[in-house]
This record gives sequence, structure tokens and C-alpha cells, in this order.
Amino acid sequence: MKFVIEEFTYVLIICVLIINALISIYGIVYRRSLTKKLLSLTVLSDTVFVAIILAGFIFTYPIVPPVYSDIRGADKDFLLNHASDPLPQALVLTGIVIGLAVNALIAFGIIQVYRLTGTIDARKAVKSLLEEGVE
Amino acid sequence: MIKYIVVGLLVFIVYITFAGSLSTYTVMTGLLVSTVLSIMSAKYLVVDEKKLFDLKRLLYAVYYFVKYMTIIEIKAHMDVVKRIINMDIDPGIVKVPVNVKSRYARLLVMGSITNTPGTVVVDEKNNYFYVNWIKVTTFEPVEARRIISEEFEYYAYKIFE
Amino acid sequence: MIDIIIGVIPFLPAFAGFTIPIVYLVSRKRLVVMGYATIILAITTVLSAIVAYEAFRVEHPFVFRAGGWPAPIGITYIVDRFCALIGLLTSFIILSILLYSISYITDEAYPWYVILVLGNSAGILGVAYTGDLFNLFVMLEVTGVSAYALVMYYRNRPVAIVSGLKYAFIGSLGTSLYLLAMGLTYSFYGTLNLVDFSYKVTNYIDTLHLFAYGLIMILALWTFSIKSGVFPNHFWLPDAHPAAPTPISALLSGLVVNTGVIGLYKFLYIASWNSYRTPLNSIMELASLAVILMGSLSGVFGALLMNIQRDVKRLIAYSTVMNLGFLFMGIGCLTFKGLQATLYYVITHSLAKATLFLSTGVFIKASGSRLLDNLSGSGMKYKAAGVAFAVSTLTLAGIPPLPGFLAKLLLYEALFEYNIALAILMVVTSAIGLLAYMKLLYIVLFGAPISLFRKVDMKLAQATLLILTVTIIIVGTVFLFIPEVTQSIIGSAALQSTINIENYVEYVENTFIKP
Amino acid sequence: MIEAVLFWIGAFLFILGGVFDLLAAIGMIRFPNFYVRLHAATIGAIYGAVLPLIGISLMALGIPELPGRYAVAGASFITAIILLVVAPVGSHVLAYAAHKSKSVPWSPVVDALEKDEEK
Amino acid sequence: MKRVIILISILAVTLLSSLVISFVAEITVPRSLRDLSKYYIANTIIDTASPESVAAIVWDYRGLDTVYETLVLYLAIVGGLAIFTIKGGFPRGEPMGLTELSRNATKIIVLLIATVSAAIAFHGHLTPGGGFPGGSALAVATMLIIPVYSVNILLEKGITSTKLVAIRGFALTGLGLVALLPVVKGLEIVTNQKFYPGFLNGVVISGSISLYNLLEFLAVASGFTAVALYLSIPEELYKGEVRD
Amino acid sequence: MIITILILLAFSLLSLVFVYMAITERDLLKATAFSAGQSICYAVILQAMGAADIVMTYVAVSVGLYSALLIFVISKTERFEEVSSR
Amino acid sequence: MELIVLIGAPLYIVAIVLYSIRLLKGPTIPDMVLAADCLSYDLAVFLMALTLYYKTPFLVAPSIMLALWVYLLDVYVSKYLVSKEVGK
Repeated sequence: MKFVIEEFTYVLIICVLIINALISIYGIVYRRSLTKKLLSLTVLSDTVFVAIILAGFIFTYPIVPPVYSDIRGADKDFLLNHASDPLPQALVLTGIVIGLAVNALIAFGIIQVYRLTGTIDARKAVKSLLEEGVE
Repeated sequence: MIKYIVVGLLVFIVYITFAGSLSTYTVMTGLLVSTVLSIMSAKYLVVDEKKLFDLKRLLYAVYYFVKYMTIIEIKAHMDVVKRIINMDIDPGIVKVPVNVKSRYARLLVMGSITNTPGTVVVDEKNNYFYVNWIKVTTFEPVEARRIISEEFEYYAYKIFE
Repeated sequence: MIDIIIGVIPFLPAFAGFTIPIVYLVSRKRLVVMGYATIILAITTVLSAIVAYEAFRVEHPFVFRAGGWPAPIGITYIVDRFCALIGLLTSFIILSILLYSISYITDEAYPWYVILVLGNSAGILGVAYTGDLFNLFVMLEVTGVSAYALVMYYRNRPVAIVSGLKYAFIGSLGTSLYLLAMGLTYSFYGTLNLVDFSYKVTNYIDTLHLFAYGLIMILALWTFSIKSGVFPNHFWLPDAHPAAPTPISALLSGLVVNTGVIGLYKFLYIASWNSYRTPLNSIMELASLAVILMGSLSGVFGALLMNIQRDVKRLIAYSTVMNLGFLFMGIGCLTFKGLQATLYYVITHSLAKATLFLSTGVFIKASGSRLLDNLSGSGMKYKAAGVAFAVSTLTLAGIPPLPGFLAKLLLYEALFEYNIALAILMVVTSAIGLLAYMKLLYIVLFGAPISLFRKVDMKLAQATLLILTVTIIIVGTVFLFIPEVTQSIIGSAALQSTINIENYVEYVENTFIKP
Repeated sequence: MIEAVLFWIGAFLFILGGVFDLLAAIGMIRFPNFYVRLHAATIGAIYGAVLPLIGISLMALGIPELPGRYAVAGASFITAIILLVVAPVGSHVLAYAAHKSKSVPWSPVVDALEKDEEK
Repeated sequence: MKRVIILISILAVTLLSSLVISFVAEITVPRSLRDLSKYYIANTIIDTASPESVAAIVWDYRGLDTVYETLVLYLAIVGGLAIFTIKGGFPRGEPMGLTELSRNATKIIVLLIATVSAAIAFHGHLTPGGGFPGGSALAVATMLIIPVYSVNILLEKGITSTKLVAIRGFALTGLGLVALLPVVKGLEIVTNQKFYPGFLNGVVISGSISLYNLLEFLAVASGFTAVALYLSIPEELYKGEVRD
Repeated sequence: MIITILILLAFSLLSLVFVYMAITERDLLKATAFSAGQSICYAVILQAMGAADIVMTYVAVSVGLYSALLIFVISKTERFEEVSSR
Repeated sequence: MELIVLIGAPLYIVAIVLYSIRLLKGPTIPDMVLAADCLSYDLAVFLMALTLYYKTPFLVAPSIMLALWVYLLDVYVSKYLVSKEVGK
């Protein structure tokens, strides 16, 4: 019975992550407000991060961060069996920073769009450009 | 001068406690960080450095902390928990005069009032706290002070002034 | 020694970017900052030329291990002849773009501009050299972020900001999906290295892994098509490229779009050479078909839309869509000829497109307008820019002595081998494109001048344009008339990563194991 | 011996905190408007968070086989202190903003602040 | 109301499909690490003198990624500041801030945050944490000051954007130099243990990892503070700026 | 192990709810609060998977900096997604 | 030790779910932010308890950050409600 619960959890998380990603892609593509698009982008990247961490997750108790308690490395065997996977963590760390960078840049851009066109609605902004005429 | 040492010590203690070790590396970096931070921030944090090394105030603070966490809080918690169950509420904002003057004393009073379930400080204006009260029993400021904040102010006065 | 140089090449512009604020605060002179960046890029160009020379001198690709760690543990750069040539091309074109910018970018925000250009060049060079799938992601983001910021460089123009935002949204959506692909790669195959991945792919051929492999391919393909601006994801490109300052348009249209092609090369050629022996083959075929279809569709779209543009920069941007379509068709063939055509086409297209944009920039600055009609006759006014304009347009159109002809010829041969219908489609498409090019050429060079031209002082820019023009002509004549050179450069580069791929991969694998 | 005592005191505090937390959550659901919910939130912050954190700190001290137990105890104690500082200020700031912007409709028995502001 | 119905149906679909999949498909949950991560965990102390595997991967095994990731952050901040540049310099308006009480409390909280962030950054090679979490924590401290005290107080205390960009430039130059220095001795870029010492008088410093952490801490904190400064400039100033 | 599974189940479903509400909410300030809730859920999931490094960075970035960034953006632009729906 | 956490955890999880309902329903912004506050104070405790459950000292830091960062959210939302410009 126990094993079924674990498999169910695993599958459920994967399903939830897929659906979260789909909802946020919907948000990026179809929602009109630029701020909402930015928010959806953050949700999408967060979902991807959790998915990557899930790829390195192992079902064991207890699960600890891959850090030695002392410099001599006495608890090596314990860590080899109970540590979480360090590589996806490193990848996600890189990914978080990069996502933050891009989102900060986009936030600056959104504010500037509002200053210039007076709207943050993506379609209205494009429309106002057409009315002005492209140079 | 004393204020720098005190702020630095505070920072150092927080640093060591957070890092949770007493290795050479932690102590060295802790000293560095506490020096830098105390030089940067002590002049904004401490106004009157004479009060800092007064043992009596410290003892009062400890006594107040223990008493506050046990007796006062339990009373207030039980009161509000009862209200959660029987929904006996009459919310309102009453005016409460404050007599303590110094900034940290006021902060302590405000924190104590807010941390007691049933009362939340909404604003502070002209020596009055405006307190949001879950069951308003009196509209009179002085009477309200007696119920809400007299005890806190007594200790705040002892500790900070 | 050479592998240390390889590691330093992409890092050098990045490091220069880090130091620019200090240089600016110390000097506060535009020429100093620009000159500093130019010197750094010149050094980079020399170094990448050395790498390219060495890559053709020896048989095997170079492997650089960052931090000294062997392959699946650390990051490696794998520089074969293809990548080395692209690296040389990139650094050369960026150097000329920066030289051009010295006389073009004269407003106050120039330090930011220089930093962003340096960062962008670091990113493209990194994409070209890297042999690690996750590092490829990081490099794509370096390229992407600087490109978004550069598109938004004219901060008081709504067009620039809105199209830059569009680019940023669609680009970061793409890279998020690529990151997901990296997660899948790691979770299913346990490696992130290109060559290691290509070995491990064949170890697992159950249904789940097949599915994962297909998903990885789809996500990567989608990302690269966004980065290159190819058909289903081309819509951001014609907005973003014209909105930027002209040197940046050249940078984006000439080089940044190449990142998708390089990524596809790494995925389709290096990472999956091994998959023909297994059931993965069908997935590969599907991927190749998808690439070719996307390419041909975007070729058609680009060519048709080119003909109805009135804005000259938009016209050239649509030409980029068309040419990237051709590139995708070439790289999707998965054959020796396909890769050969792709490599030569990349070189030609980058050089010509950069030159075209840069020369148009002179006219635009002179006439103060981007409408095609207002530019008429400006080519005669500025002789050097006019010559560069003519040469680059004719190159893109594929007129015989210039390199564009040979590129189209090679592509035609490759496509003919794959499917004759595609070859014919490609010829028809380039004929439609030719119409637009001819219209452009006619109006700019021989049209009657209708507007007053301002006097612009862009000597350095014109000199740069002349250098680029001479390069194009040399490349065209040498490669067309001396087939041995073509064979020994383009051919051998393609040979290395298609027919001799097993030696290639074996060598790389051995270098990994060797400490 | 002392460790067992510490452990059980900590455990008691932890469970007690959980009970109070649950009560506070029920209060959050049941109370009619923001100004009343503030009081439930206070329960959640003080006896629902600070107390169990102190409990965890005691528990960690009471388990000799836990690696790095002083780190756990110290960190949770620091967290408790920080919460004690942060929670009232957060509530106060929110109440201030809600009152100032008049974004919460309510029917108080008396509103001395509004009267004074109208003056 | 429509939203709630859709939400409930999505939840139901998710639950049902995962139930069905977990019963039908043969799924094995992972119970042991991959070989590659086993290598990382087993050898991190020998290879990099750092007991923290994640820090070892981030700054040593895959250090190049992280250096370029720093470049991405740098470029994004530079791009943002390029969009927001103002000619006249910052305004000195009337500060408004929040209530007096929250100011007094924020002082203490900022000090606490700064201490905690320093602890996180300096122990990056020993415990989870490092330059980036620490730096963003310090940035949070300054970002607290902005709404509570108003941006003017920061400017009056001499924390201007020029200085911040300069600090960031110096920190990043240092970071680049740390990465680049081993090349002088003919080693690969971002080499750690062959060039930098792992121990100093018996204290673990893990070679370049702690250096990177320190520099990244400074760079990230100053970068985000600059971003927050620019974002908190009142909008009226840009009205005239945009019309030019 | 049972608590890990409990956390994973509860918080993944909760995060789905938050994501849906955040994306479909018209009031952007409320959407920001929902997104903060979603970040908190993800942070707990990550913590339960033993990724402490990530949680520290993630909490700082996603709960703190993103919320602040979004509120900055909202305060400088519009609070509601479509003006007419007000 | 596991037992204690095992007994305590359902209490906290139920509380968290109830807070989340308030966060989702919350008719006004201050309600929602207050719920987010309580949520993260709770989680600070819960994550600390998880540290005991996993028997490792390295998971302690996130809870302190959770408690601090939500204060940032509070302050920003309040400032936005009080005056539209955050930096004033």
C-alpha cells in the first residue's frame, strides 16, 4: 500500500506541474496585460525549477541537503544514500538568477511602455503605435 | 563609543547564533561583520548611550519578557479564543494616551499592545495611540488606557526611561 | 595552450564588460571607452583566428575543460572546424560593428551600449564554442538578455520598447522551455555533456526514454526556432530588428539569429550521430522533417512579405526570416552536403546582412527617414556606402561572382539530394526574394533623390563598410573560382562533423577520460 | 535527565502552538472583516509561531543525537525573536494602510481615528 | 463563480488522471542517486576543499556557468538602467515614509537582515547559502528602507546610483580576475584548487569559492539596490524626460 | 517519509489552486498576493525535497524580490488588467 | 522526535490550508496579505519542525528568511495602499 501512495504522489506532482506550466503559458500568450504576462512568466519559470528539482529527488527517509557536517567527511556513506541530488540544485540556482535578470529587465520595459503609450494592455499598446505611424 | 560596542555585540551574538558554530572562521568573520555593521548603523540606532549598560533595566527586560509571554498573553489568548468560538465581538478604534516619550519605549508599548490578541495599534498621533479593539468596553481614553496599556507602559518606563 | 585560449575567448569580452564602468568613471570620454572595447574585440578576433587556423591544421576538434574537470563532471568547450569558423566570423563582424558604432552612437548612454554589445559577443562566442547543453542555455540567455536590452536602446521610442518587450517575452518563454528540456535530459540520461549524451542516448531505448528523447528534441527545436525567428515563431523578428539602432540591427540580423542554427547543429549533428542505429532514428527523421518544413514555410513567408514592405529596415528583417528559413532547410538535411551548404550560407548571410544593415544606416542617418521612398537616390550620394549596399544586396540575391551564388548553389544541391520538390521550392522562393532585392537596389541607387540629405560625418563607418565589402568580394571570388579552397575549408569542416563524426566523437571522448 | 525535561517541555509547546494555530486559522475563516481578523492573526503569530519556535529550540537542545543541535536551537530561537519584532509591526502597518486607504468596509462601534482625522 | 467551477474541474481532472496513471502505468520512483551526483557528493571535499556539494558545483565544477550567469544579471541591470537613465540627477522631494513606529522597528529589522545576510554569504562554502542568497537578502534590507523612510533618506546618506554601479563594477572586476588569474600560470579558466589554497592556517576557505561568494555578495546587493533606487524615483520626473 | 508525502500532496494541489487564481485574477495586486502564495507553496515543496540552497535563493527571489518588483510595476502603471472592467 | 512532529504536522497543515482559503477568498487586499503573513509565520515553524524530522541542521535558514521576506510584502503593499508611489 505504501508503494502505491509514493507512486501516486510522484505522478500527482508531475501532473500538477504540467498543468501549472500550461496555465502559465496560457497566461503569457492570451492575457492582455503586460504585468500579467510578467507574472505568468515568473510562474512558468518557477514551475520549471520545481520540475528540475523533482528530477533529482529520491524517495528516502530522511532526505538531507548534500552538505557534509565536518570537513573530514565522516558521514560520506550516509550522504551517499540520503542526500538530495546536488547537480539539479546547481542548475536551478543558475536558472533562478537568470530568470530574475530577465524579469527585472521586462519590468523596466513595462514601466517605460506605460510612460510612452499610456497603457499596459499589449494589444492597445501595439494599436497606439499603428495610429501614431511607424516613423 | 559604548554604543558601537553594544551594537557590535548584538550583531555578533545574532551572527554566531544564526551560524550555529564557534569555529575560528565564524568568529573571525563575525568580528569583521559586527565591526562594519556597528560602525555603519550605531549612530542611527542608539540615541542615549548612558542607558545601555544599566543592569537594572536589563533585569526588568527579562522579567517583563517572561511575564508577558506567560501571564498576560495567556489571558488575552484565552479571551480571543473564546470570542472565536462564540463570536462575541464589538470592534472599534479607541483613543489611548501614551505617556512614555522615547522612541524605543513607544515601540515596546506598541509591540506589546499589538502582540496581545484583541488589540492592534492602528496609528499614532499627538501622544495618542489609536487602538483597534476587538470588544470595545469603554469610549473614554483614560479608562481604555487602564485596561489596555497601563502595565506595558509601566515596564517600558522602567526599561527605557 | 590552444585550449586555454579557447576558454579565454568568450570570457574576454565579458570581462571587458565588467570593467567598463571603471573605465568610464576614470576617463568619462566616449572615445576612450569605445576604443577600449574595440581593442578587446580586436584581441578576441586575433585569438579566434588563431583557433580557426589551428582547427584546420589538425585533424581533431579541440576540447577545453573549464577548471580542469573532465566531461560529465565539468563544463567542456568542444571546438571543431564548424564552430571555429563561426567564432571567427562572429568576432570579426562584431569588431566591425563596434568600429561602425564609434561614429554612429553619439548619445549619452554609450557606456551601457558598449557593455551590452560586449556581453552579446561573449554570448554568441560562447554558444559557438560550448559543448555542454546547460552551458548552451546560459550562453543563449547572455545573448538574449543583451539583445532585449539593445532592442530597447532607444528608450523614448514606443516602437522600440514594445517590440523589445515582445522579443523578451517570447525569448524567455523559449529559454524556460529549453531549461525544462535540460531537466529532462539530466533526469533521463544523467548527463549534460553533448558527446556524453550522444553515447548515452543509445543505452536506453525503452518507450519512456523514447518519449523523453522526442520531448527534448521538440523543446530544443522550439527554442531554437524562437531564437532564429523561423516560421511559427517569426513574428517578433520583423518588429524587433528594425526598432534597434542600426548597428544593433546588423548584430541581431547577422549574428544573434545564428545562435539557433548553431544550437540545432549541436543537437542534430553532434548529439545524435549515434541514434541512427536505434529506434531513435524515426524521431530523428521526424525532427529533421520538422526543421525543413519550418524552414521552407518561413522562407516562403519571408519572401512574400518582403515584397510589400515600405520600411527599408523591415524589408531587410523579413529577408532575414527568409534566409534563416533557407538555413534551417540546409541544416535539416542531416547530410554532408547539407552541413556544407549551411556553413557557407551562414558565413555569406552574416557578412552580407551586417553590411546591408550598416550601409542602410548611413542612408537613414542622412535622410532622417526609414521609408524606402525617402531613401531613393541616396546610394549615389554616399559612394562607399552605396558600393557596400550594392554588393551586399547582390550577395543576398545570389548574383554569380558574389558568394551568395555559391551558397545558394550548394544549398540547392543539398536539397536536391533530399527531395526535389524542396529544391524547386527554394529556387522559387529565392526568385520571389530577388524581386524585392532588385526593387530595393533600384530605388536606393538609381531612384531620383526626393529629399534633402543631411551631411553626415561617418568616415570610420564608411571605412568599415569598405573593409566588409572587400571581405565579401574576396570570400565570393576565392570560394567560387578556386574549388580547392572551398573543399579544404568548407568541405573539410563539414566532413569532420558528418562523415568522420566517429573519429571526432572518439577523440573527444578520449580527451575527456585523459586527465 | 535535563535533556529529557527540555525535550518534553519543547514538545508540549510545539503541540500547544499547533492547537493555537488551528484556532487562529478557524478565527481567520470565521471573523467577519479585516480589523477583527487582525486579532486572530496575532494569535497565529504569537502562540501559533513564536511559542512553537521556542519549543523547537528546546526540543533540539534535548536531543543529543541530533547533528548540529545548537545550530538548530540557535536559529529557531533567533527566528522566534525576529518574529516577535516583525509580527506586530507587520500587523500595525497593514492596519494603518487599510484604515488610511479606506479599502476595508466595516461597521465599528466607535472610530476615534476617523473622527480625529475629519476634524 | 465560473472561475471556481473551472478550478474545481481542473483539480478533479488532475487528481483523476494521476490516480489512473499511477495505477495503470508502471512507474518506479527513484530510490538512489545517479552516478554523476554520487561522484559529486563523494569527491567534493577532496576536489574542492568545500563540504558543500552545491557550492562546489556552482563555483568550481561548473563554475563557468555561474560566472556567465553573473554576466546575465549584470547585463539585465545595465539594460534596465539604460532605459531608466535621467539626465538631471535624482530629485530631493519631501520625504513621506510610513508611520513613526514602523520606522523605529525597521531600523532594528534592517540590522538583523544585514547580519543574517552576511552570515549566509560568508558561510556559503560551508552551509547552504552563498553569494547570491546573501546578496539578495542585503538588497531586501535596502529595499525595506525605501518604502518605510522614502528614497530620499538613502540618497542623503550618500547611497547614490553612481556609487552603487561603481561598487558593482569593482566587485565584478574582482570576480572576473579571480576567474581569469589561473590562466597566467597556464591553467584553465575558473580553476580552483590547483591555484588557490583550500586552507588558511587550518581554516577552511575552499580556495576561490569563498572569494567568489564575497564578491558576488557585494555585486548582487549593490545591483539590486541600484534597481530599487531607479524604480522608486517618482513618476513626474519622467514626464518631462519622455517628451524630449 | 509520510510527512514528506503529505507535504508534497497538499502543497502541490494548493499551488495549482494559487497558480490558477493568480493567472485568472483581474486585480493585479491580488494576483501578486496569489503569486506570493504560490511561491510559498513551491518553497515548502522544495524544502521537503531537501534542496536547502534553492529554498534560500528561491524564497528571497520569488517571495521577496518578485513581489516588490511587481508592486513597483503596478504602482507605476495600472492596478487593473482592463480599465473597462472597473 | 518523529512522533512529536508527526502529531504536530497535521495541525499545522490544516491551519495552513485554512489560511490559504482565507488568502484565496479574502475580499480585500489587506485580508489577503494578512493571510499570507500568517501562512508564512506558520510555515516558518513548520519548516523548522521539518528540520527536526529530517535530522539535519542545514535546513534551518529558509524559515528565518520566510519570516523576514513577508515583512517586505507587508510593507510594500501598505505603502502602495497609502500612497501610490512606493518610493515617496
